[in-house]
Amino acid sequence: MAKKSYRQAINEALALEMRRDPTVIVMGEDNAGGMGAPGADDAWGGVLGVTMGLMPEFGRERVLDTPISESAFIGAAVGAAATGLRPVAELMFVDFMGVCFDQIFNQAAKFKYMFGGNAVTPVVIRTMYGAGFRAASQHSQTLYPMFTHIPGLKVVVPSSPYDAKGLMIQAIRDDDPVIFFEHKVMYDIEEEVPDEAYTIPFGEANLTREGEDVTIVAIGRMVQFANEVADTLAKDGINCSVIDPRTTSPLDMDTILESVEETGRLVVVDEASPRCNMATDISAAVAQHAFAALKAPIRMVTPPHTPVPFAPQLEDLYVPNPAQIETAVRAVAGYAR
Amino acid sequence: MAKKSYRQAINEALALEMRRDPTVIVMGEDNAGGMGAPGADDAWGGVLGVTMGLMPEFGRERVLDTPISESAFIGAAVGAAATGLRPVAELMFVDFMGVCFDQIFNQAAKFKYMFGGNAVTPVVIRTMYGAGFRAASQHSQTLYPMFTHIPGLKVVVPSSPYDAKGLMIQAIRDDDPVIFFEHKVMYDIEEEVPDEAYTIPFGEANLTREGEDVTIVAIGRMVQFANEVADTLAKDGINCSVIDPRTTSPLDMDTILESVEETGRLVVVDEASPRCNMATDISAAVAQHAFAALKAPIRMVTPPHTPVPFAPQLEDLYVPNPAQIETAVRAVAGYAR
Amino acid sequence: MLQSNRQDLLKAYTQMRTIREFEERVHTEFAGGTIPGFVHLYAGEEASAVGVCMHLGDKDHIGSTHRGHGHCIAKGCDVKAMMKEIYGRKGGLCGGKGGSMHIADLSKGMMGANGIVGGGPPLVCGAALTAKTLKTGGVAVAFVGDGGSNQGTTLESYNLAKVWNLPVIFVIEDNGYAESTASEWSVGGSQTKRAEAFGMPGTKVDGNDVFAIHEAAQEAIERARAGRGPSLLHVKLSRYFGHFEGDAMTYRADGEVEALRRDHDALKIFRKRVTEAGLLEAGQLNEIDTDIAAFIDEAVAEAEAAPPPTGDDLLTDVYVSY
Amino acid sequence: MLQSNRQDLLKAYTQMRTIREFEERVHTEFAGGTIPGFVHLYAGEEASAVGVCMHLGDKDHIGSTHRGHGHCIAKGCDVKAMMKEIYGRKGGLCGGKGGSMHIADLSKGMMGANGIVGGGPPLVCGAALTAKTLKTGGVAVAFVGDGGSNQGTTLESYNLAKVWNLPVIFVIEDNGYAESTASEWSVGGSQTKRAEAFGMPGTKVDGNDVFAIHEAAQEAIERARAGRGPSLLHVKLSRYFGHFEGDAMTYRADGEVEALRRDHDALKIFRKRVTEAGLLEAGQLNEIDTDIAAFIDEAVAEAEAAPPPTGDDLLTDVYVSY
Ligand SMILES: Cc1ncc(C[n+]2csc(CCOP(=O)(O)OP(=O)(O)O)c2C)c(N)n1
Ligand SMILES: Cc1ncc(C[n+]2csc(CCOP(=O)(O)OP(=O)(O)O)c2C)c(N)n1
Ligand SMILES: [Mg+2]
Ligand SMILES: [Mg+2]
Repeated sequence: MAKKSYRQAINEALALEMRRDPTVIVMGEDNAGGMGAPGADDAWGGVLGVTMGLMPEFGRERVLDTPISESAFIGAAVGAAATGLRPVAELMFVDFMGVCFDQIFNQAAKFKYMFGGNAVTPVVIRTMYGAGFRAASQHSQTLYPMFTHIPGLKVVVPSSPYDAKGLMIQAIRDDDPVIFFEHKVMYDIEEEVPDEAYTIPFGEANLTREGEDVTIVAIGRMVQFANEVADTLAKDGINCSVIDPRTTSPLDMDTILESVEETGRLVVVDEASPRCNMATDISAAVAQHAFAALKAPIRMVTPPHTPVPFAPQLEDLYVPNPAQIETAVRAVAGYAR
Repeated sequence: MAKKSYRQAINEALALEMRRDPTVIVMGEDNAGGMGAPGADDAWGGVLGVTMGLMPEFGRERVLDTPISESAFIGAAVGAAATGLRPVAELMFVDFMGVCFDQIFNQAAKFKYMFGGNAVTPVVIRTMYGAGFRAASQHSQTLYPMFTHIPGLKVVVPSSPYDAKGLMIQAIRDDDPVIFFEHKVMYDIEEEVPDEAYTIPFGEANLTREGEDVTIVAIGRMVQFANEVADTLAKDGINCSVIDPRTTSPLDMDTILESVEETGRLVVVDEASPRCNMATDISAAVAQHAFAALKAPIRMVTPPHTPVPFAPQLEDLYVPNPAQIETAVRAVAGYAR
Repeated sequence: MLQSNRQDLLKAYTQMRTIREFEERVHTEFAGGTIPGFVHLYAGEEASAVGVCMHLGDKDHIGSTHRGHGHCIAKGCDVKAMMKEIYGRKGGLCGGKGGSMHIADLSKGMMGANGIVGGGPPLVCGAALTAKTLKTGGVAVAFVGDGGSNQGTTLESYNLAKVWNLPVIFVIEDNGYAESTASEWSVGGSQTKRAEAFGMPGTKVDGNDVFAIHEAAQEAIERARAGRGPSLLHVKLSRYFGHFEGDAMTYRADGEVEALRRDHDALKIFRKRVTEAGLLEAGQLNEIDTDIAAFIDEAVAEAEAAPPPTGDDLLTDVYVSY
Repeated sequence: MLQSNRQDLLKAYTQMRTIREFEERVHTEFAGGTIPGFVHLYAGEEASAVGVCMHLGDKDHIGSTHRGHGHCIAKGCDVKAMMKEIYGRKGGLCGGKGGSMHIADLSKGMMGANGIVGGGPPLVCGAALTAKTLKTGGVAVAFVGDGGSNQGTTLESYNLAKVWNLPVIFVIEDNGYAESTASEWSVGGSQTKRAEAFGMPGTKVDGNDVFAIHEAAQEAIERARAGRGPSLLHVKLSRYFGHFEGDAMTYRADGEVEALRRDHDALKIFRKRVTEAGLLEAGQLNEIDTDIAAFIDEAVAEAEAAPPPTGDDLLTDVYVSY
């Protein structure tokens, strides 16, 4: 098994599914690149190179570059999905949702329900999220809570190359609209990833660390921070379970509740803005369904309620970090009623 | 003091502020109505008549009808606010946010921060929300959690005519972007409302019932249901405090925490879809900050995770109702560890 | 040409009459309080839906607006199931979950009425992309109001359809108003110039003349089927009822609707033309009228008798699997 | 006319040279690793910002794109504070919180670079509405890329500006590419026809000729100031660097940029024209070049020496009050 980056893992998932199923198409701004230009074709492969190489293999009929018209082409992906294709459309940065959200949350998400069940909309929307790239307020947001809020959407937030590949293949084969969040800072992270196709089911959390003292739930890029903290604290005799939900909708609350039943202590780490985010979503569900087991206050580790700042020094303070997670875990571990 | 409807209260707030401050303008689709048409002028006053009568008094220069181009005119309101006006723009139904959200969440909300403090954007966006009107999936949503999620926005959800007037005047005088949620089913509710201008500060909850057994936090239209339930249960000796936060951003957590410190029991009622909503937001904050006081699981009363259905029978099942609230309150009141 | 085929003439009239009867009846029933929600009626605009959809088959798709009943009927949806849907009943086209604003039948290529002005054109580009990619030979039609022609999603779709060379036809149904706002005021420039400015042909058509619409649509659709890309029809027509049921229409001129009904009615014009030219006889048309009136009576009766959805239905149909 | 006034000629050249020097220097420094983030450079497009903004004063507003440095300089923003901003330092135009993509100074009427393609035009309509409502006599200019001309927000703004008769000028800076995609492909129809289709004049201008831009802008701005509504300029020009810093530009033809720099450079064309016509002397221009080079050296040195923002700054400036 070869080491592959998060970027490669996603690319490979796309290529495998395009080979397997002729109805799978890919579209987005510069997803091949060089359209109509005098120089090289496949010049970009997407802004950070994720779709590079697909166009040469599958042709421009199945790897479509688009004008900068997100409503039109994301909507076209939705309409194509409702009529027989399985499009994977790229919303370059999730921050751009504001110019095309209608086609996602009012159209794709609601067709099946509004039409009394008589619709299938297997569209995947790939999108980049997250801070740490010095990309400032309009290119750094972590907006999966908004998509998770919407009934009818599925939301995937892979935290590793292995998961990214398996979840992407599942997303493409899935018959519901899926929003697939890729953390822009993680593209170069590598790990062993099988060459062949495999799927990871939605709604099944991954237990990346096991411990009986504290449950840490972390999402996306925050999983690696949580793992680090768990490893550090294990040396001090504080044993953490780390749960990576992998999909925020559906959400595997069973695994989280089971763990909290054992540990009685919960820390949730979320890179999203703190209000109405996944940290509140999970914490509230635990406070409702596992209250009797709770031995300490729930602690949420999130950024502050501010836009993402540009200056590197500020951005580094903005993103939740292992030290903050460690403080929170120590606080709940040491809490006595 | 005369009885006035929620609709009249908002209309009066707009008129009073327009008289007071010549930089206040109003805009939206058919906000006057009849633009360019052969018949009556001021033909609509907005789709449910809220802005009726403003145009005859203030003229078309200050009450602007718009084409159906939400990005352009909501964005124009934002740009006008940043350059010296105090526009009150109507996004007819909040469900339409998907065609113009960028101008709200990436532009208005972030100017001040991105520009290092050197911006003031006193725009108010009025919008209708909520189910119960048989208006189906795309005209019935309760989307304030999405706006609450965004740093830089203030979010107002008045639950009565009195509050609607005072909060609207505050919204117009406020120097930050404000999203003002009007429940379409509440427009005809009446109560005593003073004729003169008054403001209700943001971030100050209203305690509509006082009781020491259970804290109910309810938002918007749900406040009246919570009050009903509190009154019913008081007869059975279960005494509830009912807290109406009035604004979800800023949120008066102090009042909520104080109450839970006393009661130890919390029910949150939210008409929004259940994931990442205000019920989770408030519940999670309580589980973090008032854990020691909690004597029972927190209970959230929300609609199911589905789009809003059309058929009246289904819609009535969809919206949280007093019976569900009562069940939740009884459950937490009777809970013993 | 529509004139050249008796079967087509009968079909065109039958469909127009069905739409008219359906809408007049929904208007009456709504006033009686038996129909819930926002209902936007298509009466007065029949020739557009029918003139265009007569060229379409099941492999072709249409995307409609909030004013969708006429497009639905013209695209061959089950009229009785439509009525049930508008009443919010079991057996409705969408099981009562969608209602008038979301009435749809993908199996007939009807992608739905849409509660979002401008919601349809991007979706229609998608249906056209499917047709192009899978080489089905299909085309896709986006119906758009004059008000909807100012929505960014619509304008972007013009460009996308052009740039991707999609088999799309945009049909701007300009009934003069968006709610209470006159299109004369709200539409800068002109619809056909807009089409041309994005690189596609734009043609203005009299929306009360089903023959003219049929002909213009034929050209646009043939062009699309031949792989020659999108085009736009600007159809001038009128609505007879309010923006939605309940609208008092004070913004319209006194007698405006009466005059339209008297002098510019698409069904009357059709009738006059075909009978005067000896293509059909008045008796035949009267018979159709009678049959359809009875059929719509039945549809209403069945809708009123149908049970509402139940609690179980609330939670189904959100996902294929979850 | 620009030619008729020596002061204006000197100002035009100084501004173009300042932008060029600024951008060339940011390019170099970025390559050296001292500048963080996404940086989009305006080198090659100077004549557009300068030719337009020379007509504007503090009561006039502009809305920029992600490629905003040139507009900023032309609108009179503090160049040293700009450099600090791009470095993310205290004393930056936005305190280091915005960076290159959000550089702004509302007190100068510069409404911001914008990270959202198409984000600016609606905002600019708003500034024009303020000018109209408060009768300030101001106008507002929206700079838009060729790629941005396909965004629905831009197209809606054309119509809104027309319908509300706003004093807006849309300047389409068509540099041939949106990222790696050719405008030849992505733009259906034509920019000027689009303007006309929405009911406003559209004029195509050579973007390497500051005289031509100045003249065309003057007409559009005078028109707007006179209350005669919006218009559009389609400015054809080129960018010398990649889409953003780090772009290898493989999509461009071999030697494309070299040829542009050699034969179509706005600064060279200006220099040739004014010296040949005896309007200015080469020595004067050389002196300006030298002064500006030194000034930009200073700006870089000061930016590098400026401290970064601190933890306290993270939480400020979210609200006026909360
Ligand atoms: C995005 C959006 N904005 C506004 C509305 C409210 N609305 C519904 S129909 C309508 C008028 C549409 O006018 P037009 O497109 O001319 O269609 P018509 O009603 O005349 O058939 C408006 C403003 C909406 N549903 N969606
Ligand atoms: C809504 C949105 N979509 C996509 C992008 C990513 N993006 C940034 S610049 C750009 C190309 C813009 O091209 P053009 O408008 O021609 O401006 P230029 O870069 O050539 O100056 C793209 C696609 C974005 N920032 N915002
Ligand atoms: Mg209309
Ligand atoms: Mg460009």
